[in-house]
Amino acid sequence: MIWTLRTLFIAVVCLAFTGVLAASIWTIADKPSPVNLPQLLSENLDRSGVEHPVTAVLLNFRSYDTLLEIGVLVIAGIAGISMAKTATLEDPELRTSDSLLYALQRWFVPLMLVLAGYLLWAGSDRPGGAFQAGAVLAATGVLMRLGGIPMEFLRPGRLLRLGLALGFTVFLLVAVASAIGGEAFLAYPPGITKTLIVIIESVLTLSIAMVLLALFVSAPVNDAEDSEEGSSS
Amino acid sequence: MTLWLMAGLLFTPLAWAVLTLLTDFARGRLVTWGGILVQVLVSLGLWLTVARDGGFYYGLGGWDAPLGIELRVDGLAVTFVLLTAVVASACGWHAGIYIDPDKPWHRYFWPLFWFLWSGLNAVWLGDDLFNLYVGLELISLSAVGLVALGGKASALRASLRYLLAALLGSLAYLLGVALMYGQFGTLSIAGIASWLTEHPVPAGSGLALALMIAGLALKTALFPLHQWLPPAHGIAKSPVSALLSALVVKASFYIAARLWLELGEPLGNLVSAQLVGLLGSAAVVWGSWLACRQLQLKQVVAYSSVAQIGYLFLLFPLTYSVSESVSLQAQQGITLQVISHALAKAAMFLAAGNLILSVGSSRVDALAGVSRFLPFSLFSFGLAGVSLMSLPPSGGFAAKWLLLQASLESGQWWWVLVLLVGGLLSAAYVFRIFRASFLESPESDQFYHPARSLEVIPMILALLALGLGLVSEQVLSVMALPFEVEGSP
Amino acid sequence: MTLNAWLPVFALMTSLVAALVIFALPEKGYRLRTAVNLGAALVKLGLVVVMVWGVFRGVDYGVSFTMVPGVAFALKADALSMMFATLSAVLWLLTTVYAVGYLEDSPNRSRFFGFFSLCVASTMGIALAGNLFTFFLFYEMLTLSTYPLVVHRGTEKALKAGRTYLIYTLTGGAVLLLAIAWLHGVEGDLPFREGGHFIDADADIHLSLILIFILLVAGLGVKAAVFPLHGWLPQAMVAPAPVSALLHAVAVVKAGAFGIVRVVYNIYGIEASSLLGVLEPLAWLAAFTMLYGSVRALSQVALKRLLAFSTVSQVSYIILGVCLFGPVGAAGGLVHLLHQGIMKITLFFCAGNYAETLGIHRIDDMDGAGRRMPGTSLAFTIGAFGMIGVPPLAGFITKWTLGSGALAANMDWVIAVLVLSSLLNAAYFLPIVHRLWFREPNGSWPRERRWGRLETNAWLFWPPLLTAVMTVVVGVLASLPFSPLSWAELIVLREYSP
Amino acid sequence: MTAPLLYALVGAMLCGIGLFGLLRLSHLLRKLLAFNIMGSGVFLVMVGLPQHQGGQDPVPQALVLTGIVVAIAATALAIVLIRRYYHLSGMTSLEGETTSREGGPE
Amino acid sequence: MTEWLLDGLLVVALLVTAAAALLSRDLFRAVVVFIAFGLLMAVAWVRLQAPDIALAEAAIGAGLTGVLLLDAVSHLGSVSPRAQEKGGGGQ
Repeated sequence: MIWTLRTLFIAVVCLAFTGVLAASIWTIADKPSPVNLPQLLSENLDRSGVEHPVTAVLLNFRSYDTLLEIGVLVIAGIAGISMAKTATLEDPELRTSDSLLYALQRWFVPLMLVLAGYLLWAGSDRPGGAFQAGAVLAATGVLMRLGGIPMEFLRPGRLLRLGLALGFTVFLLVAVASAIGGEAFLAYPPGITKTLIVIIESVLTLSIAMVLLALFVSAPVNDAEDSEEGSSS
Repeated sequence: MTLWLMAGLLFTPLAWAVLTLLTDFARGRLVTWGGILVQVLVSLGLWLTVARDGGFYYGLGGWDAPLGIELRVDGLAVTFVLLTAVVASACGWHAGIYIDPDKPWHRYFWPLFWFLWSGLNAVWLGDDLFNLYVGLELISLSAVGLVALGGKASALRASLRYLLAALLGSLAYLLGVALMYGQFGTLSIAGIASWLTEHPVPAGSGLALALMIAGLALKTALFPLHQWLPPAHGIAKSPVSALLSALVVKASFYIAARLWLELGEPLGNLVSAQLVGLLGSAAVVWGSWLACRQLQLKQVVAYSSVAQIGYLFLLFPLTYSVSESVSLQAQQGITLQVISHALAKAAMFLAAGNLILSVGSSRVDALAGVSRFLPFSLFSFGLAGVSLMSLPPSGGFAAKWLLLQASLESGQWWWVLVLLVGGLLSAAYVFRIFRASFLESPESDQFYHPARSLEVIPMILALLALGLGLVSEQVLSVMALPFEVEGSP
Repeated sequence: MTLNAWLPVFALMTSLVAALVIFALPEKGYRLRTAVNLGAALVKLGLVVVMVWGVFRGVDYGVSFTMVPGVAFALKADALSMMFATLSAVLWLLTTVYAVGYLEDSPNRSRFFGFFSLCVASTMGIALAGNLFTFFLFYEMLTLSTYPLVVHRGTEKALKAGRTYLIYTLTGGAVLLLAIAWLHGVEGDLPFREGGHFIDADADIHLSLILIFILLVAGLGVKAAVFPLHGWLPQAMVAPAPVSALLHAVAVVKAGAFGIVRVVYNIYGIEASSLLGVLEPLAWLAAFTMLYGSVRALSQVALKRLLAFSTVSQVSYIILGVCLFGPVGAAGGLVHLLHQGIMKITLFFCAGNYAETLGIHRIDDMDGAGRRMPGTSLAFTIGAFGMIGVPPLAGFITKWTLGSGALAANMDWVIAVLVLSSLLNAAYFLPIVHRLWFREPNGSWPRERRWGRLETNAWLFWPPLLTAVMTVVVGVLASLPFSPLSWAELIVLREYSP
Repeated sequence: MTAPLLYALVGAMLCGIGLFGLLRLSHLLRKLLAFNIMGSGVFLVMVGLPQHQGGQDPVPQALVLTGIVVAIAATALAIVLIRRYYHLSGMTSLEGETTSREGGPE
Repeated sequence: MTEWLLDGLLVVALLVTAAAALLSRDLFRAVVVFIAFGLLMAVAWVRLQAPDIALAEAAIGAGLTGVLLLDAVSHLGSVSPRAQEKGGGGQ
């Protein structure tokens, strides 16, 4: 009896919450917002060195958000590796000798790599960018992993950790380089903004793919255990 | 010069996070101590420049609000940056010695430590709603990572409970940000505040602020939403729980306080302000009551955090529709309370860690006779306790004095009762620990003496917490500085 | 900052620095620790004497800096503070000598002496406080530094006594903080000023002033062991003898009484408080405590608990003196601050000697102790007679001045209370003196120890004799310029005509 | 009643459903699903509301992109912790046998 | 007119898949329905003229989150070694 009562109570609470939220959205939607940000954005778009507005916002106007967000991603990667069991990648149970998957792989992997490259390049003037390209690259890695192709660089070691932090480091170095040059942190020198952004995007793609793939590969958990503080270790 | 300091402040923790990721724990420790030195110097330099010529806005990437992200570097923010530098360096120093270097997964301790520090700096200085969200996420995930690092099942359970609470809180905050952006079109707090001063308050905007403050209250473990804090802070390793209790919990409160101070007047109402104050008082009483009943030493200190957080939320009723002087007094009181609690709580957790290390068990009644064997750590535990009980001459006392004045002047005398009863209750659980350790028990004599420097760190923090009471005038003088440039919309 | 401004700070710092040094000393550093202790005590005594001489000549010592926005941390040496400072400096020196002998072989003495000098630092701070805020600061530090001393032995009983002590003092502290905050809210930061502030207080805040006064007296009354709030004092007797001697007979208890004196004289002002009509009930409360303390002392079996209840009643003499409107009565109350300190510390020293040398704790196994320990028993007798008020000892001077003050303020019932209380004192002290000298020792002493030639350890022998001699000297030479009585009259003179 | 406002309202409903799932379900993976659904709801509100008045607004779109990446980072961390918690204690929900009663011994 | 129909259908589909993902009894089915929800969300983003988010949602939201969840479900399905030692535990 208590069980259903509790569910009912939670349901009522959530319903009320949704109702209030919808009502508030409804009232907010009536009045126009005072600051017209998109119009302000289009004026400054040409100074951002990139044509596509979303990439401009992501990598130039609000680049600090992206920097911290990549940091968040690296933290998830670190946590994943720290609990990883895979000493070696030669896990037999992952190796599939299924010929259909093998054939599929031979077709799909190059296609997905091209798609990732396109997405990365298109980022500057059409929808696309580092995150989407990174995700597609990671998907390719997952496919290859399922196919049993050993990927040496995913073994928890210095190389993997370097790979995880590569994108983040390059972004950070570019950010601080301009600060040393006297402008604000994360400001791009006027002339070469576009090239810098492309470099950052490509390195970011690699790192994002590496992090997402490491999370998938390191999934099986190790038995390591640290004695709780104070208990007689 | 300030540009260099700002760049250094933002760059160093992230750079050191990457550097320590590439090395193991032992070498990482050396790298970290170098980084700590740089970070403390930069924070001090920034504090001095702001003390000299007032706060300023710092547009990141050269763009100003509302398009780009602006950092608001005023007296309050810089004081908290300096506080973080002090407490984090103490915890880092203590962790370097306390944590066993040859366990393989401890190699990931330092990167998480530095990411946590950069997240804290991002939150203290942030003035952009979404940027604060990303900063909060950075802090929460690294804190959960630190709690779960190498822990047993109970540590995992605590970190999961912490993660779920933190994520729910962040989502509620993000929903509030979405509504705010939908309504005001800008993400800069200063922009929204200046717009609200000229225009009538639009309907339907109260919910956004309420959602944000509710989300942040969940992340600060205010009374009804506090279940996740004691297991997480109690089970983590001592330097980690010191960091969590002293700084991480304050970050989300800092954002809620800043939101309330800027947008509370137009968007908030009296009932919600008094309700939050009431929840804070309930937290003080409930946290202290539970702290007296815990059997584990670190659980007592963790529940004491729940209680002390209750005081912080007295800021809401004391700054809503009150005179300018009362509001300033309340703000100063809460700032002192945050600083003295951060220092005292960090000292207490580190000292508790030393006591547990030497007694060999984390139970309170196992502390018998430790006053004879390890007086130094117990003395720093006591000094920190003095500040927690807000007895003179500690910083806690100065904070309580200002809050007493503010509540008397604003006629809300019931907060006076909360403050006084809270002080007595905190005395109850601090002296409970003393009672246990002063008890002479003949049979317990096999103690293990922790390293000398492990004991010095909590003493330094406790003395800072005590000394804060004497220099609170200078510390607070930085806060009330005029603003150099008017906040852009 | 002239030297004058820094003298009070130096006086305060001597024992603070001594405390920190002693904490750092290893347990075995016996000789060094005693040297630091005695050195600090002598330095402090020297500083206090210089300041007494300066205050007598009218120099004002004072330093203040804003600690919390809106409130200043102020130290000020005036006549009243010098009286309490001299008392605590002199008696601290003697008690240190006594404690070194008393704690011959007990464990963790570094911790004991560290907190011991912290206590004296806070007592000195209370004496030199320039405003209520600083007074409260040291008042709470006194609580914190006395707790470890009360629970020093670490036994279950000591910890229980410590708990009661804390409950009383911390609650009192909270009430006092409320009163000070409220007063600060109403009137702003009030330094201690001769003649007080509220002579011309307008009518509408009269009610809040009376309420604040009640809260202040309640907060301070806990430490002054006034009737309903005295429960902690008898239980705190479980502490080692030097602790109960210096702290519970002199420092802690006097801090409360001194606080009430400060509030009545330097915050409210004597005229304003009598105008507000708060002095009358306070006098009744003090009188009742005097009688209650003596009656409870009658039925006590343990020697130290008897002395504790006698302290409860004696402190109320001071409060009664303060409530007598008129210079003579006030002088009587103030001088008792010193007299009671000297007499009570003698009695506690002797009690400690009996316990340490012969293992006596109960009154009825004190028979014939006079023959075994003549020196200590002589000191005990002088102290007891002083308490009863036998001329020419110190106690008599106080009671005589109080009586004449009561006559001047035509509060005749006070004389009756004084006489009755003296009779009660005689009722519980004389049987003890009788047992000491005129009874045969029944069998062997519970736990006898020998220290060669002297009846007890040299460190333990001389202090009580010294204080006994002081009791006599103070009583006989009461009219000399620097005697406690004339100093009290100097204070009252400055008080009544600021 | 333009399309973006409709999606904003759907977002609000998704938040309600997500909240219900988060509070009601005890299995940790299901809580994670509920968290992701609620996240999508919030993102819908974030983009739908501003685009109701003006046309396409790239700023909230960039924010949502960042939000999605943060969401997957949090989800990945949660999954790693859940697997390790299951691996160590064999339990898949926090209400396991050692429920930490309020104040009771751990 | 047809646009309204498409949006309406999409909205209903979104709500149904969300509810189904949470309330279905079997965990594996819940994750599969959740992946479908992710794809529908991608379509919703296209309707909101946000192609970047549509791509990201499809690749990251449905793709990688789905893969991680599926892997976790298969892992949680098998009885964990720790549970075997205790003799109890597991699904």
